[in-house]
Amino acid sequence: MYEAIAFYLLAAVVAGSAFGCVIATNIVRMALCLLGTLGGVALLYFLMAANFLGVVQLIVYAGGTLIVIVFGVMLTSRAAGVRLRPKRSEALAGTLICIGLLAGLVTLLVRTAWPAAQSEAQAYDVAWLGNELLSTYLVPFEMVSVLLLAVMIGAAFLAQPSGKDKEPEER
Amino acid sequence: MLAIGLTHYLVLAAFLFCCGLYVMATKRNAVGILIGAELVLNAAGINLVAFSRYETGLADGQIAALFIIVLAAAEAAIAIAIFVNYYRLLGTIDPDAGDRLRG
Amino acid sequence: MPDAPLTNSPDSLADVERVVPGELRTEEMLLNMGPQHPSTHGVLRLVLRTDGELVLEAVPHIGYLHRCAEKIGESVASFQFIPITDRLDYLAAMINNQGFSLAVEKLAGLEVPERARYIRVIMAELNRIASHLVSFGTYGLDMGAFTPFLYGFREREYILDLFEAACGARLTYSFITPGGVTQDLPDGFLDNLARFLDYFEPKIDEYNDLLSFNYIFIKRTAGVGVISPEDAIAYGLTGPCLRGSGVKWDLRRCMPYELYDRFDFEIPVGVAGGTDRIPREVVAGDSWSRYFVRMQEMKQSVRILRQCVQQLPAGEFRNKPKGILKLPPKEVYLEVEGARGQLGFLVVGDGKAVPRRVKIRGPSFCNLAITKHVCRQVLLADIAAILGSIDVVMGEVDR
Amino acid sequence: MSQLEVLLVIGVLIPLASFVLLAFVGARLGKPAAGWVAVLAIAASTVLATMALLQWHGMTPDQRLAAHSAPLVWAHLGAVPITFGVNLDSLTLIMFFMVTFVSTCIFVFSVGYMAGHSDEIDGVSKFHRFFAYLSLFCFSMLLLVIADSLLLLFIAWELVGLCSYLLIGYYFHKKSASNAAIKAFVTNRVGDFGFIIGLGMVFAYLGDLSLAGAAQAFRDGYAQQSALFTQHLLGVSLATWMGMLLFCGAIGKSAQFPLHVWLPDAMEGPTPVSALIHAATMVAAGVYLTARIFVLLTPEAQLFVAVIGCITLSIAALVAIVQTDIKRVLAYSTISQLGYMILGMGVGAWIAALFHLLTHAFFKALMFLGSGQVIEGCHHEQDMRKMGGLCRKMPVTCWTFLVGVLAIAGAGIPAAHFGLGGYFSKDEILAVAWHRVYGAAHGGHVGTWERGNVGTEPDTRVVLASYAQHDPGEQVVHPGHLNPEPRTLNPLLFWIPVLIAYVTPFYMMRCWWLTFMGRPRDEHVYAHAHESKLMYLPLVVLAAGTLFASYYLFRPMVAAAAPQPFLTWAYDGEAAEAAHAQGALIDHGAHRALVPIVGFAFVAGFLAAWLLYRRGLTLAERLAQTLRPLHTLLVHKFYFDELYGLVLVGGTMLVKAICYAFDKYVIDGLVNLSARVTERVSRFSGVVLDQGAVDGAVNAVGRGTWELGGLVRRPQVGRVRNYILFATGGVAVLVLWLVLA
Amino acid sequence: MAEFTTEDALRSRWSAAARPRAVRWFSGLGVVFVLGAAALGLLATRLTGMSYAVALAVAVVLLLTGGSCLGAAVVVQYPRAVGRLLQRLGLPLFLLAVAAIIVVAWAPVLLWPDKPLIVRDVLAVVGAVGFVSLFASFAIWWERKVAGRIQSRLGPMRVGGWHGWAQSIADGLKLFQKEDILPGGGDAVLFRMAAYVTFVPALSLFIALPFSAAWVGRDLDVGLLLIVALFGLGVIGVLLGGWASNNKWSMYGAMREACQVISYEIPLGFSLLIPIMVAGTLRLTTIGELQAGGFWTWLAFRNPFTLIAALTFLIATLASCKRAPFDLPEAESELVAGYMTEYSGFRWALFMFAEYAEMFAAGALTAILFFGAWHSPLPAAWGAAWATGPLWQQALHGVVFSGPLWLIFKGIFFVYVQIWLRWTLPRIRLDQVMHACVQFMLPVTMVVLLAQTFWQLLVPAGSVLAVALNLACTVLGALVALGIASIAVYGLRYRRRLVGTLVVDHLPGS
Repeated sequence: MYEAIAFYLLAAVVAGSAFGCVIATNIVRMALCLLGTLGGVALLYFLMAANFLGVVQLIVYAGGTLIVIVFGVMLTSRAAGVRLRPKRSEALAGTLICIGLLAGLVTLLVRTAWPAAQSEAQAYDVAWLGNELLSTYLVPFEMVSVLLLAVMIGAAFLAQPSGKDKEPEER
Repeated sequence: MLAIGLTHYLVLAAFLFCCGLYVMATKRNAVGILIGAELVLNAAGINLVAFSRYETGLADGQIAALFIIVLAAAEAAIAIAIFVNYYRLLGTIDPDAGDRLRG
Repeated sequence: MPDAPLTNSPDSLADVERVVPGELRTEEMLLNMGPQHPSTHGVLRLVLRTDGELVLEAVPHIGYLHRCAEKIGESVASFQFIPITDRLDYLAAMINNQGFSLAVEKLAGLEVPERARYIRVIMAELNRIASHLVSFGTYGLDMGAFTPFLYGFREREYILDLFEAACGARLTYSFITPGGVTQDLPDGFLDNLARFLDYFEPKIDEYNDLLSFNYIFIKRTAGVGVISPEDAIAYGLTGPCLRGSGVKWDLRRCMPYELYDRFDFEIPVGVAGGTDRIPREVVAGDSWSRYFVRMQEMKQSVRILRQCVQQLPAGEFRNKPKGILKLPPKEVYLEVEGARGQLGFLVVGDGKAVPRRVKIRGPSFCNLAITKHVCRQVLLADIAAILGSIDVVMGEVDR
Repeated sequence: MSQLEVLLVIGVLIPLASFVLLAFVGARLGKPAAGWVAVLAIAASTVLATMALLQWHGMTPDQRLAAHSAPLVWAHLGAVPITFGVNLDSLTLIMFFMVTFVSTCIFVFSVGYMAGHSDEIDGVSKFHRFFAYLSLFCFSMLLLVIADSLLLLFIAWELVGLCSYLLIGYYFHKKSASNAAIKAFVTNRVGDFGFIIGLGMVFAYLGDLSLAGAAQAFRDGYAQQSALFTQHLLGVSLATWMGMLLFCGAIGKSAQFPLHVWLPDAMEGPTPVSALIHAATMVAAGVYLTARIFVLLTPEAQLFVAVIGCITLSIAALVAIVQTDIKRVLAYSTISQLGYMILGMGVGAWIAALFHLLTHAFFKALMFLGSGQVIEGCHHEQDMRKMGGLCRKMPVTCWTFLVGVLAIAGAGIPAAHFGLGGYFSKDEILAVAWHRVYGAAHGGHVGTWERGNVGTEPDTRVVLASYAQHDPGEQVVHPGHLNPEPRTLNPLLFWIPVLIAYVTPFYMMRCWWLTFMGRPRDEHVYAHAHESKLMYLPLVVLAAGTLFASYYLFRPMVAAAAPQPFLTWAYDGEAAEAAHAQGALIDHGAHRALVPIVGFAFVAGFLAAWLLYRRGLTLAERLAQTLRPLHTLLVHKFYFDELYGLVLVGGTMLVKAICYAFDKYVIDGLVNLSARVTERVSRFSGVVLDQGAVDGAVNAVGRGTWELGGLVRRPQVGRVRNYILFATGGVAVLVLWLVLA
Repeated sequence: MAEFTTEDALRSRWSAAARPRAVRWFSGLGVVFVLGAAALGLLATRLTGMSYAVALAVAVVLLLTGGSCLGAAVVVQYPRAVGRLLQRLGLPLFLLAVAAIIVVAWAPVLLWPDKPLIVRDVLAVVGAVGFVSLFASFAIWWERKVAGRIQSRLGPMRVGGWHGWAQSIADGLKLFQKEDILPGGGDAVLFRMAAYVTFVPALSLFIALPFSAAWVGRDLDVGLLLIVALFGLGVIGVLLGGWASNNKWSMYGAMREACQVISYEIPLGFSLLIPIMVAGTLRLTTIGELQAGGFWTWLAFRNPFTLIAALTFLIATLASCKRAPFDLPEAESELVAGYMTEYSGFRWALFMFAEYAEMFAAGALTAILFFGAWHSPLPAAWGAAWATGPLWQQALHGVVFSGPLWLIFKGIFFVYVQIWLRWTLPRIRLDQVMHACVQFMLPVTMVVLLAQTFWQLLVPAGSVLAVALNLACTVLGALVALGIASIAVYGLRYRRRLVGTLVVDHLPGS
């Protein structure tokens, strides 16, 4: 029962924040709502006994990615002041389509007979996960690291000021 | 309803997914679209972990979700860098304004 | 947000908003620093054009503390103007009193007894120390070190106690007056003064260890806000700001007034780092040099004071003019070396007790002028460092 | 991997290496050097391809079989392995050779062509970028050719699409070029959407994405009457749907009927790009795909293919008649020829279609390069009405171009079995079509042979599939020929192509004549026309290729690779040849019947064009005046662009309009209604009522027209978010259909 | 000068109109909560079948909330009476409250360890709230005292009697009563939310922070990472708050905070990896128990690299907690008050609470990872007999050998170090902060990480080299500790001489 309570609570938080993202017109508020979603999803991971994943979600997603996003919002904040509302037609079409999609998906999901839940969750130990990561999934792991390197270089390259701009003097 | 199963998570993820899609499709701020993408990725993450928890019992779901998180971070970094440049060039971050294909 | 008032201000920064095509117009921002801001030391207002943390330009706006001191000087008798001078550089009121008194004396041809001259020097140098202590303390505060501030104020408290003993006031003394000083020194003053000097002199070294040679402090101030000697002279800088740039110019030595030619003291100037105890990072004319000149000047003041204590003669403390002091129709301009630079008084008499014209050259006002020149392409935190090292008192800037 | 495979894989990777090199250090290499790097790379690939081809040629069937090796397993999707391997058969090799050879010619041409262009954007030359893109394109195309699984094929497919986008939009500072690039990309996405759904069906129902495995599973599924064949959607079996959806990819890429609109616009790209991508190779990818999925087609799906091809070839040929832009004429002729190929696939002329593909690649590349030469020589004048008489200024171009014209027109000596490539390929397609329409009635010989004598080459796909499941030595037992009764086709499928076979020589001759013959119509253009050596060398090589790449060189190679179809037959396969030899299948009756029907079509076409255009344009213009409605229709390309503007973009806007109308007329209307009722009661006046009603109607009509005009006017470019919305909408529809089905 | 009393501190800041409304709201809410708690306690288990433990937990939370609301109502209504009461009965009441909160929070956790985790969680949250509020009050008071002493002042002396102990309580009450000011043109919702977004993570990390092997809300296998993650989350609140304030200074503060915290998370993470590598786990209790064998087994003294890692960790936590010399986000001489410029009253207090909670968490984490966790310098094995003896022996064991008191002591010690640094050092400039991170911290931590890796690969545990370096580090650490202690003793002994006060005689008033 605790699991149920916790799930519904968290689901409310996650869904509520996601919906907040949908209805928010202010981009910073959207970021705040995203924080709610990310945090809620992290706790859902905890609920699914995926502790490590929950923590990584908090560190990387909420603590890193989100801050990068908020940073981006603020760097472009003068434009953010101008409310860019979607056209009514777009909003309406989007609503209809998304509701349709959701209805379809939910119907499908509910209709499908999933296997009964495993009675006892396997202990997703961090050590076990680490071993898997460095044995079975070593290649993707390494590829991701290479990708991150590329991203680091790429982001630095993209974000560097063009040659014309003056750099602050080195002290 | 009290026994939480796979369906619950999947439905939640579906909702999240649709919200993300809506955000991506309607927000006229590039960062907003990025936020929508994050929602969609989170939905995928929930699905992966839920399947790994309730169906396979293997690490694959979690590992995939882990990679999603990491890749989302990379994606956001690059995207924000692009947006900042975009903003510098065009003075707006309305993605619709970027249909000229030239700097 | 500062954008709105800017357009109305007399020296509008309208051109600041100018956009250079192709440049990043998006990240520049106008920032209003003051008139209420912790590190502007009063009601100075700086308008900063910033690009992120980088300050591209800083324009000082003044006038928030204007009290018509000069106009008052033309409507009251010269004696009555002394309390007004207290309120110019309120951290070194004695020197203000002294400057105005000297000008009036020169105009009226008033003789001053020798004891009074010694007392004047004692008060001026004590007040110089007090003022530099405040400067030292607040500079630490500007750099984020709170503790030196309280140390400085603790020491200043002793000086204020001495002033209180001498004249009954702790800030606005009106002690020095044309013809001498208002009262003779109380009993035991010299003993207390000597004890204070004994106590205080080693403290200066302690403060140097605490703040001046602190690695972070050096990093924050050395090489920041460098003013070349040429610029310093061109902008009319005086006092520690001028000497910090390495120009050996001190009125007490170069154009001695009162009894300063009798004392043995040195004029500290800013030098490039690497020699003696001066840190490597220091450049002559940077914030650290200006700050450190003050620290050294306190030592020299102690030296002068010790000589005063030894030499103080007995005698009259005041040559009181008989009746009302009439100012002859002449014009006198006289400068003294204040705590912040050369404090000048122009007094024009027309045969009455009330001067026809009083004009004051406030050193802070002239020193502040260089802000716009120095605060260019510096970081936001450097603004505090530069402003603190220039050490303005707004009472003197606006008068 | 076997030696052959290694050769091919290296041949694929060299352009990739060239791309990487150019992408990173291309800017430093500078203007001609970067181009020569790319040329070297592709030339190396050509050498490898030639070596491979020769080696393959010298191999016995057993050796050929032994040259296959097991594919690499890339990942497991569930229990299904995703494999990457080389699909080794004659078709692969000949395609590989064709792509590399034609590319080499075009690359060389490009060096000359692009060197003369000022292409600096913001002070940086894009020269190296062009060759980087070209190299990437070659890599993608070659990967596509050797792919042995649908997934790998799809990856290469998308890469090709990307390159096409990049190259069409090469002059992206030109609004029209960037629009064209986006148009091409988006249009292709529409097709690819179907393709990927088809892929999903393959995965879901056949459980194997490798070509061989899928084919095998398809056979097994039919034998066991699996869901694919028993379930129907809209009265059509899932198997047919699957084939049609897969074919959607080909529709997009090969510019077939509903999605052909992008190809003429794609002429905004540099001319070598048009030659390489939009004539010789990329558009051929669609036909190649159809050939590869041929074994997965049901008769119904095949009919669908045939109909699409038939519509395309006729529309394009008709439009080509009135085009004045030399490149557009070539573009429409390309579409038309592609239509022939697709029709060939549809009627079962597998070998003929591919044969036509190969010959077409040569002569179309030749003609595009020729047009590039003309355009370059005339200082970027593309309008044929301003040319004329250029033969004297650029003779090599003129005569090589004529070779291409002859080839496309199908010039040859009927009944003597002599002619250019186009003669044989087109003739054969038409022959099969004739046979499918009338042959059964005449002879009724269809499907009477044994499967034992099918093909000269062991069906490697089947063998490969057996690697996965059986011991290598074990022979797979085929279910046999299960659908021996092909239906008789509608005669239109024969007669329309025949008709168009007359139109083709007409417009090609018109093009050639207007450009090179007659009197110069624009002195300025004529005075400056010139020819450059670096550029006409490739022309000569290609012209030679066109002349020699004929029936006897290419067709056997293609024929050797003919699949063993199963629900459908390749009516011109080796089996057919064998049967033919016995007088069983396509008897000489078909060919004989064709001689009077189309044998002299090219003569007729040429003659008509000569008569019409020999005195310049005056006669043609008078004719156009006479047939004004028809002419207008053709000049506007049957109004396809406008229609799409209306339907696709307007579709979205329509939703908006509906909402707007609802808001405006229903909600507001209710409010207004009450007000108006009050008003009516108070005023009690019929005149006001009349005015209101009439004016309202007029305004409504006006507003409607205005809105509609607004919709049509809007270009279909640029809105990323709208694309997301479209995609989401598509998925939503799919999901809802799944739910409701 | 008139005595400044608690009463003065509590003098109401509510406008005449707002005051009765506040009283009504507070008392109404309080009554509702208390009644709800009672109802739940009495009825819920019977009527709804809710389990006893859950009902208890919820009831406790409701009771505490209701109690605070009622208390607030009383304070607003009767500031004078409350002030007088505090003046007289303050200290005993305060201590009683401390004891009550600890008992309420921890007793169930310790008494029923087999209860469902969610009960433990709820109780741990209650305990964390209690502990954080207590600790923040204490630390603010203590900081002011320490600052005063460093600056040769006395610090707060009046409120509450003995050394102004109730100063921060009075301040808290004052802040609680202050009007909630929203900046014009700011985003009101975000402005309000930001304080919570900062406060909640700082609070919730106490769930995973072990005070001893048993005193821990949830002993997670990823506890260390969770705490670090929650550490990083507060930044978002600061960013949002800075943005929502519609003040350029706030914005600067927020941007600085984000820059700094994100940058220093990297050296922080690298430093963390050292104890993780040594212990081979992320479970904090395991890491803690690894250091039970006397102070020479503390991780900081294992080898030179762990020692350096401990120092870099300390520096990185300074930056993460934005304490001097890294206090740029709120640098008062540059940015007025940085991101907190527009905040006042209760929300400002939340930011302060979060800051002090993070400070303690950082200190406690330093202690757990490097300095023996909840163990005294003596080997715990020596007191093994006490640990299982009767209750008084167990208590003695907790005081002498290992127990939560030791961790709190160490945490407070490291907080003290932070306070000490703050009142002695100037502030670094932003570019220097970044350079320090990239050019010093990052290389050092990376080298240390590599070195530690090779150390663990190459140097066996019992080898001569390992033992010798362990010994050397231990001696070094002990010397430093002794040095600090002796300086403290010396300073205490000769404080008058050191300060060198000068009493000027014969002056009016002296």
